[in-house]
Amino acid sequence: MKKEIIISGFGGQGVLSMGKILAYSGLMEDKEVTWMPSYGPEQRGGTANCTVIVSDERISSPILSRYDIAIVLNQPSLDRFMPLIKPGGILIYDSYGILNKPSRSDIHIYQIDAMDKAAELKNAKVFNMIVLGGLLKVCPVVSTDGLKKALYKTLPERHHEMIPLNMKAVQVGMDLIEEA
Amino acid sequence: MKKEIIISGFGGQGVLSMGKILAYSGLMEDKEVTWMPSYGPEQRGGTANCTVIVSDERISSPILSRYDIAIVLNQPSLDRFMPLIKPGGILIYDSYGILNKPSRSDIHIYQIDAMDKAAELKNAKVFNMIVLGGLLKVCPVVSTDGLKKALYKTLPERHHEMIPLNMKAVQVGMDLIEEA
Amino acid sequence: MNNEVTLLKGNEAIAYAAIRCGADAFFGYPITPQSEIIETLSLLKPWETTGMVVVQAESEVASINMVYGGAGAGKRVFTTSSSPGVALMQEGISFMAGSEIPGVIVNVQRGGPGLGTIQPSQSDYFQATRGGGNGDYNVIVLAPNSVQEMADFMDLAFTLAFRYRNPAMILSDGVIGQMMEKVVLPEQKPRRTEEQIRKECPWATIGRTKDRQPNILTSLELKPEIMEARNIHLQEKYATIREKEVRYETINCEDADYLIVAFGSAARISEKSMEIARGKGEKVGLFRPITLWPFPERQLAEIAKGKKGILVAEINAGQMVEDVRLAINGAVPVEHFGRLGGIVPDPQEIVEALETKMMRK
Amino acid sequence: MNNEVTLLKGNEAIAYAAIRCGADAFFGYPITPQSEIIETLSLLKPWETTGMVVVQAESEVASINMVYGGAGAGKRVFTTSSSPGVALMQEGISFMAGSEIPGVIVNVQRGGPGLGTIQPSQSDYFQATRGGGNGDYNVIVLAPNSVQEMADFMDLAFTLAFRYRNPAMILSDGVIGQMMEKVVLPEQKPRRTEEQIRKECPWATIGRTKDRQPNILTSLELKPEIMEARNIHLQEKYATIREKEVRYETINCEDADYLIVAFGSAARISEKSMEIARGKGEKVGLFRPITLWPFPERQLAEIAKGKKGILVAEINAGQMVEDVRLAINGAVPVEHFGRLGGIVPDPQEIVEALETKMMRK
Amino acid sequence: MTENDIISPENLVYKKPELMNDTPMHYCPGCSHGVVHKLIAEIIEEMGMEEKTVGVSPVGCAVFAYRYLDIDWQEAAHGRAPALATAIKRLWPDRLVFTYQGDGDLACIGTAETIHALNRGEHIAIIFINNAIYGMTGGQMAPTTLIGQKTSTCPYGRDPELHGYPLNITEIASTLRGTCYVSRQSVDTVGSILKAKKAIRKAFEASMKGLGSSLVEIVSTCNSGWKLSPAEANEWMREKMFKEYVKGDLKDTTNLK
Amino acid sequence: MTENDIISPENLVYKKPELMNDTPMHYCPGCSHGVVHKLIAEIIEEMGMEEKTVGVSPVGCAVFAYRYLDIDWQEAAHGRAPALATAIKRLWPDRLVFTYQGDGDLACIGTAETIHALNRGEHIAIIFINNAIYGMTGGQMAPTTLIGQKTSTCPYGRDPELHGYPLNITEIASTLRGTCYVSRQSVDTVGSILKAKKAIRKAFEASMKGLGSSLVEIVSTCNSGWKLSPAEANEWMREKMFKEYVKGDLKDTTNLK
Amino acid sequence: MSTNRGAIVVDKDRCKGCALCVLACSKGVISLAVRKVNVHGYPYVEPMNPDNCIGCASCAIVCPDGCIEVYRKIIDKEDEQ
Amino acid sequence: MSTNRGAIVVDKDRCKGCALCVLACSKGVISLAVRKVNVHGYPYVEPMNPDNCIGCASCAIVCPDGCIEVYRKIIDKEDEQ
Ligand SMILES: Cc1ncc(C[n+]2csc(CCOP(=O)(O)OP(=O)(O)O)c2C)c(N)n1
Ligand SMILES: Cc1ncc(C[n+]2csc(CCOP(=O)(O)OP(=O)(O)O)c2C)c(N)n1
Ligand code: SF4
Ligand code: SF4
Ligand code: SF4
Ligand code: SF4
Ligand code: SF4
Ligand code: SF4
Ligand SMILES: [Mg+2]
Ligand SMILES: [Mg+2]
Repeated sequence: MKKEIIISGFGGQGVLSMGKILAYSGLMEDKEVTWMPSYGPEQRGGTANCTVIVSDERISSPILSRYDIAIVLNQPSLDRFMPLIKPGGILIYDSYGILNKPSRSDIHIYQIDAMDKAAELKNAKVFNMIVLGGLLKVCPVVSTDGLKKALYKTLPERHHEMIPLNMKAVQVGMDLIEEA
Repeated sequence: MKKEIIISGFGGQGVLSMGKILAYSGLMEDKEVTWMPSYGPEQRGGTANCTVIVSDERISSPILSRYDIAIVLNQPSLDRFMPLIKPGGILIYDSYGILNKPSRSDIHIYQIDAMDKAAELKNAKVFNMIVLGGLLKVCPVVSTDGLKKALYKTLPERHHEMIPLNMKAVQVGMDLIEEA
Repeated sequence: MNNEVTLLKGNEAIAYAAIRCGADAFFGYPITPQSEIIETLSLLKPWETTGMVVVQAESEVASINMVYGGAGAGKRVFTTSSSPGVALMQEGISFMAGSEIPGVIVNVQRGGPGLGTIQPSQSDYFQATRGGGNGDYNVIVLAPNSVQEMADFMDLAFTLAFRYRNPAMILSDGVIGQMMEKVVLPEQKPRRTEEQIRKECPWATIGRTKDRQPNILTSLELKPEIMEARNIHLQEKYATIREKEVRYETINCEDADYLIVAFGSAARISEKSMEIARGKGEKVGLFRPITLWPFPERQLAEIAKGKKGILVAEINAGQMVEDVRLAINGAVPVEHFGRLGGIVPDPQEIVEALETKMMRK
Repeated sequence: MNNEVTLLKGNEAIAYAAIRCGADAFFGYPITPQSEIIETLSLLKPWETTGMVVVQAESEVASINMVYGGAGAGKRVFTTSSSPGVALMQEGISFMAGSEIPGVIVNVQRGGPGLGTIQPSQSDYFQATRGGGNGDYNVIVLAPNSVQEMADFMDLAFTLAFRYRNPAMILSDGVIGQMMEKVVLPEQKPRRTEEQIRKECPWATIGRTKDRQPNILTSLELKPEIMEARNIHLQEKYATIREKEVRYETINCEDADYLIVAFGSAARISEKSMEIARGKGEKVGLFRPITLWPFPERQLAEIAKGKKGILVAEINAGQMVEDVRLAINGAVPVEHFGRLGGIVPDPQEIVEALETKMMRK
Repeated sequence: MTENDIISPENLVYKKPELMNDTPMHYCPGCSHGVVHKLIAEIIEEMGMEEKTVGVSPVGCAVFAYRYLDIDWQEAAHGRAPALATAIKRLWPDRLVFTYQGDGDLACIGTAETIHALNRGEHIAIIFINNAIYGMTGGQMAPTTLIGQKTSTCPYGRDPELHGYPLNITEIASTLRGTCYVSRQSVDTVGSILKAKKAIRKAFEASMKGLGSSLVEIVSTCNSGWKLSPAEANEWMREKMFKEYVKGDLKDTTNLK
Repeated sequence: MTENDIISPENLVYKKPELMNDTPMHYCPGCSHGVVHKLIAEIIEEMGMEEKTVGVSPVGCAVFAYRYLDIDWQEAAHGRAPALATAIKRLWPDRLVFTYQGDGDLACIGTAETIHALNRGEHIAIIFINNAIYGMTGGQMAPTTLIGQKTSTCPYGRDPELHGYPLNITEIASTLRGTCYVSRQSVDTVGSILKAKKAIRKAFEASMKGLGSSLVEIVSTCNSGWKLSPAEANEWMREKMFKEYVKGDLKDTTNLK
Repeated sequence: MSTNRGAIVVDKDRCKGCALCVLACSKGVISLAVRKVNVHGYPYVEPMNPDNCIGCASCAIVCPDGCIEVYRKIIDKEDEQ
Repeated sequence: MSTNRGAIVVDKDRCKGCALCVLACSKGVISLAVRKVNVHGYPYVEPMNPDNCIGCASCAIVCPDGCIEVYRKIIDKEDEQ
C-alpha cells in the first residue's frame, strides 16, 4: 500500500505538524514515510502545505504532481490541489475556509467542519487531531494505535497527559466527517 | 633583427629600469619590444631580472628560455643565466658582484666595471647608463639616438637637464667595456 | 545512545549525525533552507554532552575560516550554508585546499543566481565540482539523496576529508534538507582524544612538541619550483582520490536502453520517472553519481556502452551534463533536462523529456 | 588626447584605457600582481580631468558590491583584482548576473590555490567560465594576450557588459599584467551624460521619474514560476551571446596537422612554439579563444576536423581542455600541457609536449 | 453631523504617503518595519526628492522594501548595502542615497562595509532597524540580541560566555570621524515616531549637504521572532531594549535643526 | 681584559630567544616586525608555553612569521586570522592562541572578524602591527594612513574627502565588552620595547586566564613603504603617528600586573 | 466654543489586525472586528465607536501598514447640539 | 669600586645594516662596516669601538633581526687599571 497525501492551508493552521504526526504514525507502524513541506517566510501568512507519503515499500520521489488524498483547509489550497487528485482519490475539506465548494465527480469528497468543532470544544489545539481523525476514518493510512504511539514519541513527556484528549479528538473527527 | 636580452642583478641595482629604457629606445625606433620583469616583494633584497626583446617583427612569446644577450650584475644572476645564452651569444658582467668569473667558450664575454666607474664618478645614478652604453657598444640593439629619445620621452621634464650627463655615461660605458 | 530509528528533516539529521559521529565543532551562519542545522545544534547543546563546540559566526566568510582554523588544529569541524553563503566561502575553500585542511562544508542548495530564491535547486554543481575559488584544486563532493544519506555522509565526509587532508562537501538541496524521512542514526562515537589526534594528524597545529618540527599550515609559497611541486602533490592526491573514492549507484541499468543520470533529489525524482517509464514498457535505468567529484566517469562510460541515449536530469540549466559528456566522449547521445528558479520537476516531466528528447526524436 | 603610442605595462594599460574609454569609476583593493592598476589611476587622478571616481575599497567583497551599485546606476564601473581577491567576489558576481548588472571585473591571475603565489597562472579559468558563485549564470570572459588587448578589451568589456546587461570579465594574468609592450591608446572618449545614460540604460536606478515605474535591481524572487521565467530569460540571453559574441584567432590552422589551443599569455608562448615546430617541418597551427565564455566551440570543432591531434597548452592543471573536449566530442585526440605553481612554460617545453604527447606516441 | 460629512477630501489630515504604494506589505502584523517605511516615504516627499532618490534594501525582512516605496531601488547582497550606496552616491552626488538595513545585515555580516563607509564619510544615510534578532530567517540570534534573550540559535538565552556580548554598533559609529549625525530612536508611540522622523530627515538632509555620513538606529520590535503579540513586543522593547540601547542623539555635528 | 674574556657563556646577558630560529627574516632592514617577533618569542619562552602555542599569521609582510618562530602556525586568509584563532582556541582551550596582523589585514578587510572575535570575548590575543600602510604589496594606503601621508594609492597625500579618515580600531576595541585588555605601544626605543613586551605578556596571560580578548597595537614603522631610512622612519613615527595613535593602555580589566 | 470631530477610514484588506491602533487611540474608537478575516486571512479592525473620534491621527501614525485615513473637522459645539 | 665591561657579537650574515643599533648605543661602540656587504648583499655593522661597551644590551634589544649577542662582566675598577 502507498498513499500520497497533500495537506494544505494557512500557515498558522498547523498543516505542517498535522503532516508530521501522520508521517510519524507511519514510522511507528514500520512503514516508509516522507514528509515534504513548503517552506520559507511562512510566519507571515500565506499558504503552507506538506506532502506526506506513507508506503509499505521504498519511496522514490518525495515530490509529486498527483495525489491520492488532499486535505485542504482554505480556498487557495482547494483551487490548487483539487485538480491534482488522482481519479478515485480523496478530497477532504473544512468548510470554514471554503467559499466555492469542490466539484469533481471522479473522486471521493468529504467535508469535515473541524474549525467549528474545535471552537465549540473551546480547544483550538485539537483542530489538527480532528482532521486527522476524519482522514483515518475515510482512509486508514495508519491505525489509531500508530497515531497514539506517534504522539507518545513526539510530544515531550510533560505533555503526555494531553494525549487522551487528543485521541478523543481523533474520535470526534471520525464521527464528524461526512461525504459531501 | 630580433634580440632577446636578459638583465639580472640585485633588486636595488635598477635592472628593471635599465630594461625599461632599452625597451623604450626600441619603441622610439619603431621596433617591436617587450619587457617582462620578475616581480614580487623585491624591495626586500633578492635578485630581480627582466627580459627585453627588441625586434623588427611581431614578437610572439615574451617568455624565453634562451637568450641572445645576458647582462648579469651579481653572482646568482651569472650562475642562473650564463647557461641559457645561445651559442654565439653575448654575456656582459660587472666584476663588482662577481666572485667566479664566467667560463663559456661558445659565447662572447664582456666585462664592464660600471659599479666602480660610477663610484669613481661619484654618481651612482649613472650606473645604469654606463652598463647600457657597454651593451650598445658590443651589440647596437638600438641606436644611442633612440636611447636619447627614450630618455626625453620617459623622464619628467624637470629632469631633462640630466640627459646630457646620462648620454655621457653611455659614452663612458662604450669606452669601458672590454672583452673578458 | 544507540542506533536510533527516528523521523527527521535532512537538516536535523545533519545536526544529529554530526554530534554522534564525534564532530568537534560547528561554525556557521543562518540561511534558509538550512538554518535548522544550527538551530537543532543549539537546542541539543552538545557542548554539555560530547563537548562539541557550536558557534554562530558573524558571516560565512568567518565560518569557513573558523573551519580552517579548527580543522587545521586536527579537529572534526564543519560548517553549513546555502548557495550564496557558499559563494562567500570560495576564497576560504581554496585556501583549505591549498593548505590541505580537512574541513567539511554542507551546502543545502537553493536557486540562484545571487540571492535567487529559497526554493531547492542543484545549480551549485559547478561551484562545488569545479572549485569556485581560485587555482587548481578539487573538493570531494558527496551528494545525498535521502535523509539517511544526510546522516551517513556526515561521518563519511569527515573520514574522507581526514584520509586525504582535503576539504569535503556535502552537496544537498532544499528538498533533502527540508524533507522528513525515516533515519537510523549512528551510535554515539566518542570525540577523539588528544593522543588520537596527535597520531592521526601529525600535521595538526596544536603546539609544537620538542620531538618535531613546527607544523605550519599555509597555502603560500613564493618559490615557483616548490610551489609547482606542491601543486603536483595536490594533483597526484586528486588522482588517487579519483582512483579510489568514486561512489555511485545504479538501478536497472543492465537491460536498459536509456539511462537517466541524476544526483541528489533529482535522482529520487528520476527513480520514480524510471518506474513510470518501465510501467510503459520502456527500458530505462538510473545512474546516480554519489561522489560528484570524483565523478564516476569510467564507470558511467562502461555502463553507457551500447545504450541508445542518456538523459541527464538536474534541477539546473545543465551542469553535471558536462561531466557526463566528458565521460561519454561522444559515444552515446546525451541530452539534458532541467527546471530552474526553485521549481522542482515532478517525475512525469522527466518521463516526458525522455520521450521527446530521446525516444521519439 | 589622441591615439597615443607608448610603452606600458598591461596593468598600466588597463588604467589608461579605462580613463580614455570614459569609465565612470574604479573600485578596488590592492593585490599583487595588479596593484599598478589602482596605483596608476591614483597617480593620474582622473577625478580632476574626466571626473572618473577612484575609490580604494575596504576589501574585494566591498569592491564588487560597489561595482554592483555603480553599474546598477547606469555607470561604466569596474574593479580589478587577482585570484584570491576574485574568489572573494563570487557572491557579488553571482548577484550581478542575477540582477543583470553590467559591471566589469579584471582578474590578473596568479597561482593558487589559496594565497598561492604571486607569479602568473591561468588557473582561474573555471572560476571565470563556470561561475564560481552560486546558480546558473555566465560571465562574458575576454582573455587578452598582449598589452594592446589589455587596453582594447577595456572598452570592449564595457560595451558587451552594457549590450547584454551582464557582468564581463577580463581574464588576464601576471605575465600580461606585468609585461611592457607597445600600445596604442584609444582617443579620450567623453563620459556619458545623464541624458545618454537615461537613454542607454532605462533600467538604471538613478531616481524614478514620473514617466516610468520604479527601477528595481534585485536578484531575488520567491515565486518559483516568476523566478524560473527570469532564469530562462538569462539562459536565452546567454544563448544569444553564445551566438553573437564568440571571438577567437587562428594562426596557420588551415594546413595544420596539429593544433595548439591556448589563450592569453599561454597563447603568446604557444605562438613561438608553433614557430619552432614549423621550423622543424611540423605543420602546427594555433587556435586562440579570445572569448573564453562564450567558448568558440562550433568554430573550433569546425577547424579541428581532420586534424591529427590537439594540444591544449595552459598555465594550469587542465581547465580549458574540458571545453575543448566538449567542443570536439571525441572527434580528434585532445591532450593537455600545463605548468603549475607560478611557473610559466617556455616555448620549447610546449614543442616537446607536442612531440611526446601527440606526434610520437 | 454624520461620518460622511467628515470624510471628505478637504478634511483629510492623515493618510499613508503617496510614495508608498498599495502593494500589501509582507511584514508580520505589527512589525516596526512598516512604520519606518512610511516615515521615509513622507520625508522624501517633503524634501521633494521623489525623482532623485535611490534606496538600497538589505537582505533581511526589509529585502522587499523595494516593492512598497515607489522610488528606484537596488537590492544589496547581505551586509553590503553601504558599499552599493557608496558607489551610487559617488557617481550621482546630487541624488539622495540611503540604505535600510537590519541588525544582522548591518552589525554582523556587514560590519566592515558599515564601518568603512561611515568612516570614509560617504554622503549617505544609513537607516538601521535593530530588532535584536534575525527576523527574515526565522528568529536567530543577532549581534544585538540581549543577554538572556532567547532565540532559535540561543534557545536557552544568550550567554556571553558562549555567544559574546550585545554589540553597540551605533556607539562605534558615533566615534568615527566620517559621521556627522548618529542617532537612536524608536517608533512605538506617536511621540517617538515623530522624533524618529526628525532624525531620519536630518540624516537625509546632512547627506544632501555633504556633511558626512549619518546613521539612524531605530530600536524595533520583531514580534514574530520574539514570539510576542505586537503590543507585548512594544512593552518588552521599552523595558529591555531601551536599557541596552539608550535613545537619543549620539553625535550631531550638522548644525541642522 | 680582552673581549674574549668577556665573550663567554656565563657572561651572556642578551641573545635572540631560542624560539626564534636562524632563518634570515625577509623583512626590510630596520622593520619593526622583527622586534615584535623577538618579544613574542621571549614571552612564550618565559611563560613556558613553547609546546602549547599556536600562532596565526596574516596576509601582509608578516605572512612568513611562521618561518621564524619555532612554534605551530596557521597562515590565515587576508583579514581572517581572528576567525581561525577563535576556532583553535575554542577547540584547544589550554593552548595559547594569538594572531599577528597588520593594519590592512586587521583594520580593513578583516574589520568584521576583528570586531566580532573581540566582542565575543574569545580568549585570544591579537597583536596588531600598525604601520599606517600596506607594506607587503608595495606601499598602498591603509585605513590607518595619516591625513596628508603619501602612499602609492594616495600619491598626493591622504585626503579625507577622497579617502576618509584614519581609523582608530584600537579605540573601538576598547569599547567592546568582550575585551579585557587593549593597549597601544611602540618598539622604537629600549624603553618602549620593554613596555611593549609587558603589554603583550599581559595580553597572553589574560587569554590563558580566560579573562576575555586582548588587543595590543604596536605603532610601527615601514621604512620601505614610507621611503625613509630606518632612523628617519622612527623619527617620523614619533612625530606624526603618536599624535594620531596615542600610546598607553586604553582598557585594562584584567587585574594582572 | 469649537471642537474637533474626526473620522477614520480603515482599509480592511490592508489591515493585519495587529491592534496597535487600538492601543494608540485614547478615545476607544477602534476594535478588532469579531471573528472576521479579510481576503488575506487576517483579522482586521473597525471604528466601533466612531463618534468618539477626534481625528488626532494617532492610530494612523502608529499603523505599520498605513491602513488608516484620518479626517477632521472643526465644528462649533453649539452647532452640534 | 666596580664597573661593567661589555662585549657584543654581531652575526654579520644576519645583519641588514639598518643601523638602529648604532643609534641605540650611547657609547658609540657600533658602526657600519665600510663598503662591505654580506652574503645576502646587505651592509652590516661591526663593533668599531669595542672597549667602550658596557654590555647594556640596548643595541641588541632594538635590533629587529636579533643579530647581536651581548656579554657583560662586572669588574673591579682597580683590577682593570
Ligand atoms: C550571504 C548570506 N548569508 C545569509 C543569508 C540569510 N539571511 C537572510 S536575512 C538574514 C538576517 C536578517 O536579519 P536582520 O538583518 O536583522 O534583518 P531582519 O530580518 O531582522 O529585519 C540572513 C542571515 C543570506 N541571504 N545571504
Ligand atoms: C583577499 C586578498 N586581498 C588582497 C591581498 C593582497 N595583500 C597582501 S598583503 C596586503 C596588505 C598588507 O598590509 P598590512 O596588513 O598593513 O601588513 P603590512 O604588510 O603592512 O605589515 C594586501 C592587500 C591578498 N593577499 N588577499
Ligand atoms: S519576522 Fe520580525 S522583522 Fe520580520 S516582518 Fe515579522 S515581525 Fe517584522
Ligand atoms: S615593506 Fe615595510 S612592513 Fe614590510 S618588511 Fe619592509 S619595512 Fe617592514
Ligand atoms: S484619529 Fe484619534 S481618536 Fe480617531 S480613531 Fe484615530 S486615534 Fe482614535
Ligand atoms: S494598526 Fe493598522 S494594521 Fe494594525 S490593526 Fe490597526 S489598522 Fe490594522
Ligand atoms: S651593549 Fe650597550 S654599550 Fe655595548 S654596544 Fe650594545 S648598546 Fe653599546
Ligand atoms: S640593528 Fe641589527 S640588523 Fe640593524 S644594523 Fe644593527 S645588528 Fe644589523
Ligand atoms: Mg533584525
Ligand atoms: Mg601595514
